[in-house]
Amino acid sequence: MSVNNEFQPTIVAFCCNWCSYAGADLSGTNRLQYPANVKIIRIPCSCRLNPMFILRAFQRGADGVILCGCHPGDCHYTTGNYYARRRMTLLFSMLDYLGIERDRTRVEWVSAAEGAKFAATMNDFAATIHKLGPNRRLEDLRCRKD
Amino acid sequence: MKHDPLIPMLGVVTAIRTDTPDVKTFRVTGADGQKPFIHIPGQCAMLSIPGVGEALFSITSSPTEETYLDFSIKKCGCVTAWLHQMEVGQQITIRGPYGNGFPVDTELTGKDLLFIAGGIGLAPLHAVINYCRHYRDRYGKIDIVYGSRSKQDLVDFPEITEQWCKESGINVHLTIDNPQPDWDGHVGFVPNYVKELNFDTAKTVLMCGPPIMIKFTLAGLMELGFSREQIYTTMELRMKCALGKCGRCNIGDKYVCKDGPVFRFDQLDELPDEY
Amino acid sequence: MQRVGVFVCWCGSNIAATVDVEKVAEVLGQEPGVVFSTHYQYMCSQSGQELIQNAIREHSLTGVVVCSCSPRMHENTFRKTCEKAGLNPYMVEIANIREQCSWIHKNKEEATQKAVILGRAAIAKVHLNAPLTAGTSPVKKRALVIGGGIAGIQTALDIADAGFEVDIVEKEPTIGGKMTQIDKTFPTLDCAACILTPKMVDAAQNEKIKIYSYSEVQSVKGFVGNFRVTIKKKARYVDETKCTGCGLCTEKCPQKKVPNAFNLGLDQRRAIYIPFAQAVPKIATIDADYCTMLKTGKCGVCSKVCTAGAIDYKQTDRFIEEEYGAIVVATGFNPIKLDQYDEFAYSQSPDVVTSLEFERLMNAAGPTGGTLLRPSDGTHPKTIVFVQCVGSRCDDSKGKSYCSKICCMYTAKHAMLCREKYPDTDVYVFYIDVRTPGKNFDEFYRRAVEEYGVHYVKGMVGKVVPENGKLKVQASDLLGNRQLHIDADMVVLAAAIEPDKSARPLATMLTASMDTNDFFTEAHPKLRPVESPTAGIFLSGACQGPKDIPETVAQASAAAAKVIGLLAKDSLICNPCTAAPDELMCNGCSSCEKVCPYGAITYIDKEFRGPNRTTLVRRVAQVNPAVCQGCGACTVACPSGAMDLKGFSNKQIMAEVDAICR
Amino acid sequence: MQERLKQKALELLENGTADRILGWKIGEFFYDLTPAVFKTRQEIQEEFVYSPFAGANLSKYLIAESRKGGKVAVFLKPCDSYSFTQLLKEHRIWRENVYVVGVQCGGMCDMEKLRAKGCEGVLSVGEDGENIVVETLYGTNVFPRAELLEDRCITCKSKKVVTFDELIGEQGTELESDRFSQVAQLEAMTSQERFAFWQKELSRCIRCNACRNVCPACSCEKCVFDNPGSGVRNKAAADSFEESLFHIIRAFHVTGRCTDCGECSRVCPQNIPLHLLNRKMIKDMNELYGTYQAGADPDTKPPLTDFTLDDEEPSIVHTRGGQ
Amino acid sequence: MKKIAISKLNDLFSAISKEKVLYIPADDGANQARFTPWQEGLTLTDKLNTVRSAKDLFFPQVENLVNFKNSGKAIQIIENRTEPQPFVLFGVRACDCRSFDILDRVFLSDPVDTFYKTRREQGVVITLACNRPTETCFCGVFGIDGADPQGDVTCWMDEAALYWRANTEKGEALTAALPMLTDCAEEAIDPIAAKIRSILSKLPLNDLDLTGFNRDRMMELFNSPQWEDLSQSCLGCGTCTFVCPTCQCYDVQDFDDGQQVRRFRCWDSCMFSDFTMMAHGTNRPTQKERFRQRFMHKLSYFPNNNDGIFGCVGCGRCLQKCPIHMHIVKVAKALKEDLK
Repeated sequence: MSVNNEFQPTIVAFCCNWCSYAGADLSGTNRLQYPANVKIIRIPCSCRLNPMFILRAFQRGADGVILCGCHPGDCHYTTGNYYARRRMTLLFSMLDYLGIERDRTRVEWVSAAEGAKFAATMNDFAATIHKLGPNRRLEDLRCRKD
Repeated sequence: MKHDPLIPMLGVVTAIRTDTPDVKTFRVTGADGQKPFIHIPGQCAMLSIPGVGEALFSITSSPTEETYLDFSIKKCGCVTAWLHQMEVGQQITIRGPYGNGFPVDTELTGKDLLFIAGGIGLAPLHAVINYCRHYRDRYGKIDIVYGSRSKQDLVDFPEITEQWCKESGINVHLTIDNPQPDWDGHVGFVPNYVKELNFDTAKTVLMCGPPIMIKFTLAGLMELGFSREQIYTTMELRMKCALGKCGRCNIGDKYVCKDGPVFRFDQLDELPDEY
Repeated sequence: MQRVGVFVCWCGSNIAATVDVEKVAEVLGQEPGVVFSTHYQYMCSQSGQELIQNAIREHSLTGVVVCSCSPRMHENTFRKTCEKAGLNPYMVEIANIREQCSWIHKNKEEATQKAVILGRAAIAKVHLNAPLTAGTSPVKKRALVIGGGIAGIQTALDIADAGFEVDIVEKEPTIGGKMTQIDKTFPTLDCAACILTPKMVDAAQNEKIKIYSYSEVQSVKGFVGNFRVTIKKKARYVDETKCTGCGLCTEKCPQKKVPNAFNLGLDQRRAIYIPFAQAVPKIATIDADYCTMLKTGKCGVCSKVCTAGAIDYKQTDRFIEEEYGAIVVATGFNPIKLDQYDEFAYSQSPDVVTSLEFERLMNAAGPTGGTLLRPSDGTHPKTIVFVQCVGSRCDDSKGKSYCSKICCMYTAKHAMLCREKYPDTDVYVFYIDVRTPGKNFDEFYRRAVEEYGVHYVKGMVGKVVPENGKLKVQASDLLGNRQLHIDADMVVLAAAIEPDKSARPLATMLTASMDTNDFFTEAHPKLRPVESPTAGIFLSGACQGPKDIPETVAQASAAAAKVIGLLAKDSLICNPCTAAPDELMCNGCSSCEKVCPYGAITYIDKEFRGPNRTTLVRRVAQVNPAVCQGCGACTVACPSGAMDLKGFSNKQIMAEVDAICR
Repeated sequence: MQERLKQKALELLENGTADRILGWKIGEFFYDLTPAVFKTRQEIQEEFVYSPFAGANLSKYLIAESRKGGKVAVFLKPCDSYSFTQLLKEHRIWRENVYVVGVQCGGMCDMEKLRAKGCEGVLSVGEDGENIVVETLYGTNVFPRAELLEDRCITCKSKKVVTFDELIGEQGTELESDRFSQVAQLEAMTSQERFAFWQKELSRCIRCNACRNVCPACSCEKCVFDNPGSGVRNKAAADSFEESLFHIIRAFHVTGRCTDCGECSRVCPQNIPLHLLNRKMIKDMNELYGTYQAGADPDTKPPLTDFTLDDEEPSIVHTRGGQ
Repeated sequence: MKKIAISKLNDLFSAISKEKVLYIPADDGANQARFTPWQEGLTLTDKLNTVRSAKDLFFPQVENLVNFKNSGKAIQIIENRTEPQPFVLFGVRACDCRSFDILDRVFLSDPVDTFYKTRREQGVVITLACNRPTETCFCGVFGIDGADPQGDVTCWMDEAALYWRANTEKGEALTAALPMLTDCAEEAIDPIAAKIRSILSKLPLNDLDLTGFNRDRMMELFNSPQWEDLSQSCLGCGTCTFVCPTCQCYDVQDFDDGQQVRRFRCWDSCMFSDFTMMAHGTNRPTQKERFRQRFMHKLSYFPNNNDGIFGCVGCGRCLQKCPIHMHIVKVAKALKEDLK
């Protein structure tokens, strides 16, 4: 929570090493701003993202989780993001089915060249989460900080 | 608000001694610098690092040490691994003492004692040995057979050689599994060594070590003519509460944490073989 | 739990201006397991690295966290630094507090707070790091060049020169590529064929070079040093070993109505053909789409006239499997299709041509024998309008957003050549900007304007309407601020260039990444411009981005140098961050195997000790660490969590999550 | 039917086809059957039962049974045979050590439904045409059989035995069932309603692990939730989050492997409709990636280990289902 | 003896819950009953018993023991236990009531479990005679009388009235605060009890005979060859344990929420494969040993240490809920064969 007690969401962004993490670097290189609430975790490929990590993030107090990977077809490992796409589609569908807000999770394909897209995506996602408010439906009360 | 036995007190690690490549001895006092509690040799205590876990360890030091408890701990799981990388001054939590301990003030008094230990199995016996040394006149002759894989794996080697070996009325028999250059003592496994030493049967035996050692040493002692009523050992099983409630450490209808960990072999014979 | 050292880099003011590095070092120093924490101006400098090394020794560090720039920048640097101080290089984690913190945030308090959190995540991760040792894999000392244009040829020649075997796969019947279609080259105006054909012959005659013409790459397996490539030799219905290239068949073939692709359909050829006189290899090819024999079984003229008996109607596609240590992509470019540019009447009038078609119309070996004639009526054009940036620098979806780079110069060349050969023609060039950054380029352009009197008009052509044999060109003159109406005889469109269509499926096979325009991505835009991020894949020529010939050749040689550097090694160090199963938990269910893109996972039946002194045999997964590239797809497919990825383990990532959300 | 199965079991034992039989064993009452391995003629004659209460899916036992020496014969109902085939596909069962006798099933009865009708002190049941006659301590009750069927049987997906060495009775066919209607109902709710629904259901979870331990797809050597090394071990439903986590991850792990046998919901002591989670995944996969039935054949790739270039993006979640 | 008209039950509940939290067995909407805090409108279930036993109220599935805060080398112990508020548990059946005796022997023996103890002190148990015992009931085998349960207060119900008898001081105190209870004759309950006893006498499991399950036969029972077959179908789930009113095994775990470490206690089951897992293995490696442990504990170990009182109260929950119906009656009957 920030000083003025305004809701400051915690956002975890999983970025694949080859495209999106580089895209994030590029948005840094280009000094494109996005909220400091977004913290990036580097994974080798979007297909490394275990649904467990997403749930873990929500448990520990994340308000939104976003996965960024190479555009379909551009995966450094050829097919990783295709698997990730199916996994995330089904996972998100299940979370939705359980009544978790759809907007708390997102997948966005960001290439190494798309620094601007990365920043724009993060700005948009952060705004969405901000609007949604704190994650209350999939939180572990023991980890609540306020 | 009553203090629950599951809730530990604070302890501080005041000294750490590296005994062998995988055994360290930790000296623990209460947060106030005093000994956390009084114990009987052979009793145990629950040490814990919050967030890592809680585990039961034999108290290595004799109750006659007035300000601290010692724990010789072998690195084998996640709690012990954490303990091993601690530094002096680290706080831990401690609760105890647990278990029955050795009957040092009843059945053992006046007896000739034979201690047989293998590896880290010396830890619980260490407390008894030093207790007996402190009250030397209460006990008869003391023999100690202690073996380990190598010289480096003998826990507390300096104290053994410099104090125990030099004390009259105490015979220390050390052995290691395989020959090595800087070792001129006995080489061989503990069970065989015990047989070789051919002890007279008028002794009470206190034994602790790996299961395989216990099994063969016991057989050896039987051969020498010892009876199972003469032999004590101490057990280790999965424990969570150490209060006889959580339901883990029972062997038949006995709880190791409450009715044990010290058992005579004739007592164990009446229990299922599930340890 | 490690003994962790934390090193916070100022990066001059890059980090220190927005992140309170001192505070970050102080706060991180309180984290569990951190025994040393400091900050320094430039951690990557010699003295910065020494600082780290000394700390490793003095504090017996078992883990190092560097809070600095992106790991993509200096992770390797710091790994090496630590390795020199006796620490396993994989016990280093980087917290990216520059690109992902100081550079994107303005509020110092906020940025500092974030830097601390990123540092915490790195510390949490490093506690769970395990020392990793890289294995090695052998290098197959043979290279594959995909594409036999000038880029591919140059790369192959350079690699062969260094003594390594190299194969060229070219999808057309001949190597040579686009350059064979070009008449003259800028800015020297020397003949393209004169400089290209000797190189083609060199390639054909070089013992180290093997050319697979009329062939395509079918599949690529393996990894750097050990690629297994299947090459499809398309059926050309001519036995390559027998054909002498005499050309008799190409004269006798009764099927004459085949659009001549080499001349971009401006004239016609036979169903059996040799693309052009200097083709390499000079072997005839039957165009199966048009050959009467192949389509109806009735004809066989070529077979009858062939004295070498080389015609083989029964030929089928053949597949050849070869092993390579390195692969060079040189798939080149194509002008975009202009079907959607109705405003320029490209589809309506044959006199509206692309620059490459114009090139053929000017070429002595072209459909008009080098005389510039209108395709519609064969008359000599008096007024020619050149339109630049057709589909380049475009905002809309039908064009390309990028600059095709070569158009300014070749248009100047075309205009100049027109004026030189036919001084009576009026030549207009409509441009947005004229870009001439190259050696002697601007001089060349100025000569076109000043010496040859080419009318350069800044502005775009709005519309071309064919009317009574003329092309009515409406255009704006931005400098003169007026509308121009020109009755032209010919309009030449400088079509944007795009990567060859074969590039995208090829990239998928190679697991090489591409940008949104289908140009191959380089490993680093500045520092590694001729390598793909995928190890062992190199880029040559316009497949990486628009280039003129000198640039292409330069890059081709650069790629060759990189390949030579790779092939010169006997073995390669593997990435140690590979997947590995915990056999005790593996179910042997094959889920992981199904998602592995590299076929790195196999199964064995293995005996395990069961409870109560029993043994049991279980099917368990095995990962070949030399083949595994560490993507982690298997780790998520594994339901029991038996498969984990070294360096990015489940616990490590979860520790990072925990630290960030704390 | 029971007699035919018994005779078959005896025959297989006697002609040496199998040296033991996996079937259902009689209990204290008519309904508390236990899966058991029968080794002797006497055991089979006295204790073997096949009745509308033989709901337990025997296929999971074969993971261990098929690894023991000798050959085991097993009776598989249609839905059990899907689980069996799926386990074969995952190389968990040693096929050569198993002799499969497929048996038709007319739907299994649910004791809970009987109790819900106020039947306490049930002593015996008898069949009277389509009716079930129940003798209790408090009198006799008669119910139409259909009212006592387990929910999973009401929406039976298939009467086809997919893998067998021998079949008792007719081979059945795949059925048109509206097994996804409940899922669709949930999907049509608002997000808040769905959340309330699942919170109410899952909050009853006591983490007994019955759903997991009975599930043929949950046959991991060691479950991630039991493995201290996995980083997510938990055995207590200490926070409502952990119940959700357990059930989400479990549903995800069996996605594409769950044959919809319904055992999870049958065994749940808290009557949580766990199959609705798995069915949601099956429904999604069918709709997004083409119809796929786990265990229907030994070869087809499960959707999660496959892909097409133009799969839907995860954002499709926004356009499916209710608000 | 007191009584109150059934129609006034709501008033009674309302009065009790003014002072203390009142739990009554109520339907939970999933075709089962559970102890639920009473509030206006909540009615008693028709079900014989709750799925989760009454032990939940004294020994909850999860409870926080203590918190810690680690910082550097220092640890702070934060005792933050909340003392339970006084509560009343209404509608406990005879079997569950006996289970408190069994749990007391574990938790109140030295060293006393203070968490359990304070709950016991704060809780008033009102039992209810079983009007409609079911086929899975076998409490009689353990000498429990479903027609006359114990507890602080015993209640009987017929169509017209609830009869109320305070048995203990706690019960008396509660009774004193409930003026709507009117006096009635002791004999009022006799017809109800007689009716119940006549049904109890007809229960099918009355033939369960546990004679011979004593200390002398422990080794014999332990080494019975039948364990292999009995345990074969056991799934190793914790259903029987978690619905059992006497199972009390627990685990102590730490949860690091990022700020503090919470040490909590939660139910555990000896049926779980990792129950006795240590760094270097487990002494009960297969389901056979774990299965044996559970039933040996109930039928032999516990009575050995507790004056022959079995660790089972015959509530029949495991009979109804075991996924594969391998329950204590089957086990006991099979073992009995060995003892013959």
